[in-house]
Amino acid sequence: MYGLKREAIQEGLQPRRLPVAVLAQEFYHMVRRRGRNSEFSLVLRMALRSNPFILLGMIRTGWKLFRKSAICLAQR
Amino acid sequence: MSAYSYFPGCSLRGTGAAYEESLLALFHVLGLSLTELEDWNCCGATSYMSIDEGSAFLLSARNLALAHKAKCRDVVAPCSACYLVLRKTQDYAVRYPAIGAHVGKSLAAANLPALDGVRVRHPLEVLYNDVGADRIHQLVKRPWRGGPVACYYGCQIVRPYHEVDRDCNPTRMDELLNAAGVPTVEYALKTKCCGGSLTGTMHEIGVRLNYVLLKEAVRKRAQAIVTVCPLCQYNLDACQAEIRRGTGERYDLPILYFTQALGWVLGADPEALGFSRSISGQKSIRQWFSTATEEAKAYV
Amino acid sequence: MFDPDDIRVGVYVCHCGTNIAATVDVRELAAYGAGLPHVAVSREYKYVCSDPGQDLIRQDIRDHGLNRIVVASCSPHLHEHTFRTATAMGGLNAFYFHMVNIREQISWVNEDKVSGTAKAKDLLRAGVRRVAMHRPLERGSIPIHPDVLIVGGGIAGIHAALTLANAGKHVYLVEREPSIGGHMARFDKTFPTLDCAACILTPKMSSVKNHPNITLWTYSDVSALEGYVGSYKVTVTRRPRYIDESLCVGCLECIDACVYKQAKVPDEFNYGLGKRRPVYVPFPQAVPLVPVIDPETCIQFKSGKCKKTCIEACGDRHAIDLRQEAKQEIIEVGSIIVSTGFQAYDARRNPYYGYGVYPNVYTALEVERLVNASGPTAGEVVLRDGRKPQTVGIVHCVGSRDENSNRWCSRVCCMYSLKLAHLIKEHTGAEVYNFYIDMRTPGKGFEEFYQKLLNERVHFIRGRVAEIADWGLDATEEGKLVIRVEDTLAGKVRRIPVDMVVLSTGLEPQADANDIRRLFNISCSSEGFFLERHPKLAPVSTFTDGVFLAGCCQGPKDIPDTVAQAGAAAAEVLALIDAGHVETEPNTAYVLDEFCSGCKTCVGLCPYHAITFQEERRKSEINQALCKGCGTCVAACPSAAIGQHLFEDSEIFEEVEGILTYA
Amino acid sequence: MPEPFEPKIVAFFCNWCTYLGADLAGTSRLKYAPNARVVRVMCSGRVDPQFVLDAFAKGADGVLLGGCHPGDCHYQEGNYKALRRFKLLQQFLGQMGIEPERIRLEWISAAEADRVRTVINEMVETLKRLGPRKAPVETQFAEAS
Repeated sequence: MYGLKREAIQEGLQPRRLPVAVLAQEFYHMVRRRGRNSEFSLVLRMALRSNPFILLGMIRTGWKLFRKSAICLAQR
Repeated sequence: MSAYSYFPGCSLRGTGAAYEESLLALFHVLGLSLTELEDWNCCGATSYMSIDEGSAFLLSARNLALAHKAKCRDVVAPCSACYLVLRKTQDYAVRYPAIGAHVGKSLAAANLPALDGVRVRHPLEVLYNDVGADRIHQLVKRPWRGGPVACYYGCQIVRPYHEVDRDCNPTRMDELLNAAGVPTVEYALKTKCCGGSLTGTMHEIGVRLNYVLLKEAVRKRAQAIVTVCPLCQYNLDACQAEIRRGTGERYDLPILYFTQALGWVLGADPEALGFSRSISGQKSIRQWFSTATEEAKAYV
Repeated sequence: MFDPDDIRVGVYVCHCGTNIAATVDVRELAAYGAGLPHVAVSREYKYVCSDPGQDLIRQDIRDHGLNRIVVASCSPHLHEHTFRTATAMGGLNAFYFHMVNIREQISWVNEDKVSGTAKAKDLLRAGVRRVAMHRPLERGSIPIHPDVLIVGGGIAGIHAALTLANAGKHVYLVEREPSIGGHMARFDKTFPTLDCAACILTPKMSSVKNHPNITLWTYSDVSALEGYVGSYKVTVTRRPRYIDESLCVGCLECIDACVYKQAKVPDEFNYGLGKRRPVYVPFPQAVPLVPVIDPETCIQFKSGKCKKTCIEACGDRHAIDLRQEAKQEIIEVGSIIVSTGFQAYDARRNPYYGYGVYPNVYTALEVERLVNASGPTAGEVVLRDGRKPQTVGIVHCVGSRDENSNRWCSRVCCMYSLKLAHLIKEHTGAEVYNFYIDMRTPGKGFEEFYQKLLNERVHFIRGRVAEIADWGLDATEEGKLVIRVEDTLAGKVRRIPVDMVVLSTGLEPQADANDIRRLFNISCSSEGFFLERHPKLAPVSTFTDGVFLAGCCQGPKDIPDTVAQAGAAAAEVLALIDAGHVETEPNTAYVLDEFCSGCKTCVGLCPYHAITFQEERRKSEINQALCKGCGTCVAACPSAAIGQHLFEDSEIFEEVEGILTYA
Repeated sequence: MPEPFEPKIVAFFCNWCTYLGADLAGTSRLKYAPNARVVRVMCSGRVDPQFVLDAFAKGADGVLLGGCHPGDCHYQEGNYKALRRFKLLQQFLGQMGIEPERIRLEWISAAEADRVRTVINEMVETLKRLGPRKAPVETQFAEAS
């Protein structure tokens, strides 16, 4: 299955801005750069590259999480 | 005292912070030593696998090799995704000689030992096998003051590997919680998918999956859902507000980690269990866990 | 006349069509054979086992003065007998023959012609060296006891018993349950003709009871077996039913008189759907019609404080005997038919189908009882709460064709599912859905039956059911069982809410098949069904002479096939009995007096007590009739004073030498 | 270039289980290494230790014994006798300088065609690793007996 998904992403067969593929790519780059990933910046980058408007919908949840210090802006 | 290497994974340093806190508190109460792997890295998860398979195996293999180097070969990975990815790497390295050779060569180049003898463990299975339901029962310090819970195992710890529990009808979390005096309900959806990262990428589908899970739990009269995975917990927890808005049905269930529930019953410091980090069900949480401190003392 | 020391070997290399010739260079092999010591003739031939092939051997014996024959072809288990006969027809002793297996051991398991031919040369060389050492032998002969034991009184055992009894042979029919009839007695109708199972079975059951040539022992087990083809000694344990069969007249008054006014015990015959009393007959047409008292639930057995109204009711017939004990019967028979049947797959092993969790998930056998007019609901198809189902889902292949449970196709499930679909629709008018992987209807009238069901508007959905659960997503699913399935023809996942689910469970070997197998010294195939001697040519024989198979213990099959197989097994037994005797292999062991030192090492080794020690001569002696020819004593004798015909030390040494000598 | 080492295995298979298992491997068309040469005996209990010593003396690289599973012997208990002899034999071979891996006793039933393949393939692997037998043992045996 991953083989097919990999091929689809490489060949650009998936719809443009499909978040699934964007997420995979952003995840990959983040781990390559830093070894670990941070959920906050991962989601932010994914959204910016696929459909920035969904960020609006996330504000509410994000704020709750931030208040509970379940996410933080910098990597720990 | 049994000693374990601890692989937190990225989630436990983010949305899953409560999992890490409660896990450490619970292991402390049980007298199990958990040593964090030095300089661990991301397991790669499924996303990395979708871009570059070869390096994906190396990412996890590096962590396992670190455990070997640290001479503490039982690697406890609390996040279901981390557990599965690490376990898969270990399996594939043996099953497919090409992957094994690739991994072996790269580890050797980085002056890291091979993966021999490293075991990937999930804390649920550690508690079930190394501690046991009987011992948990003996160690109960506080009564469970909450309602019955639905044990939700998710997909990754039971498939395709069966070391944590059976794939179709896992029961070990139920057994442990029952031994600790926590009532559980028969929950048919215990291994259905929570949507994983779909809540972020294909939002509607992800929320729909969580809706089904919550609806069935409520129908079976569960008053909370207990999970073993940071992503499952996050999805079920964070989706409830949106489901309320979308359907008009009232959902406000606490979504707990099994380590939180057991930690509470076994007498860990409630402050250290991260209850306050939950988004939904805070009312129940306050009722069940916060005011009980004095009563618990009386009970002991 | 030929000089007896002048050994002249004929070598025959078989092509077996292309079976051998494709991966062994038969021409080169035959040429190689011609160059081996003692070989006078070496040929290759298309099919050596054919008539012309055998003629060739006979002709060569005459023309070339051959006195040893080696055939390099298939496994000796297939054609050793054929070629020995050909050798004998040519005027030689049949045991001046040796067979070299270059098909099962080479051409079928090796792809490379060079290495295959090299291996074949080694084996041929070994065979030629071995056969030179062969000596003439005579077969022994054992008389066949004409009585027959049949184990298992389902339709297979019943049919075989009647066939044999009608031919005038005495049959002992042993059945574990209180009544004969097996699974078939539980069915309502049979596919595809829909004739009533009871109407065709019960007359046969009563014939068994009344036949002068059949001794019927129900509620009994075969507990020990000794001996060999022609003369088996069988111990049958008859469990106490606490009612004397010879005195009981089958009035069943004891059952009515039982102090339990209400039947309370789940009834095994109806899979717990009905209730019975502690004293019971499994079903009204039971044969023998003699009740059984179940000591697990009878008050008298549990507390000793019962009014014993049953004994009162029995009155001066005095058939009830609560002190009855298990009884051993020891009989002698010459041949045995094993027809121990199957067990249904335990649907609990697939937890995702919810059997045992949701009360309205049934197994097919349970539904057989529900639709049966003499069943617990008198033929009403109702759910456990008494409701009539409006929609019913039948799930095929539960415990069949599944990597996680049993991999084989159980052969009957498609057809019985269709039958149940028809019967349920007829009884309730419900919408019936069949969920299948493939429809398998290979049989006389089977496909037509399927067409008939399609016309009856039974729904067919192609796809393996993923899950059955009681959680609903909307109002149409509330209170129903939801079957989730990928409809592979429509290409989408469907959720079908139903009131009742029928799991078409597959057939698997009986739980104690392994014990039975050991008892009768037969083999199992990998899935656990008993192994026939040859899948095509000896389908009811086993590797133990005199033991035959019939029915589902050999593999899943429907009633017509079972009856046919039972008839075949009966015919094999008749052939054996009417021949009067059976020839034995001469591979027995014997003592060479001049070397025997009288150490008695061998005496204790023999599992058949064939070796006795002659005190006056201080020598061991082997009874040729008792010796089975395993050769354990031969290997153990410290003075090499024991030989074994056909497997002499010298013959095996020559064979090994032949294998390892590079030519 | 020298030819790669192809070990020769002498296999003693019992008539009722292992030989039939090998037959089934044939009818199932399982492919396995062509290094084993089967000698059929009625029972694994018939295998005289001398057969094994003789095979080694004459140049076999390995010897494989195949019998019915414990409890399944066609002759009730011949395979137990084989097991007893095997243990002693293995020890003895060790003293003769023959690696214990060169001899193997396996219970293979008539249904276990796949086991026949696995065992023979494994054994060929092992023997290839061990290489040809070190000393011509004929002399050793001569001295021993």
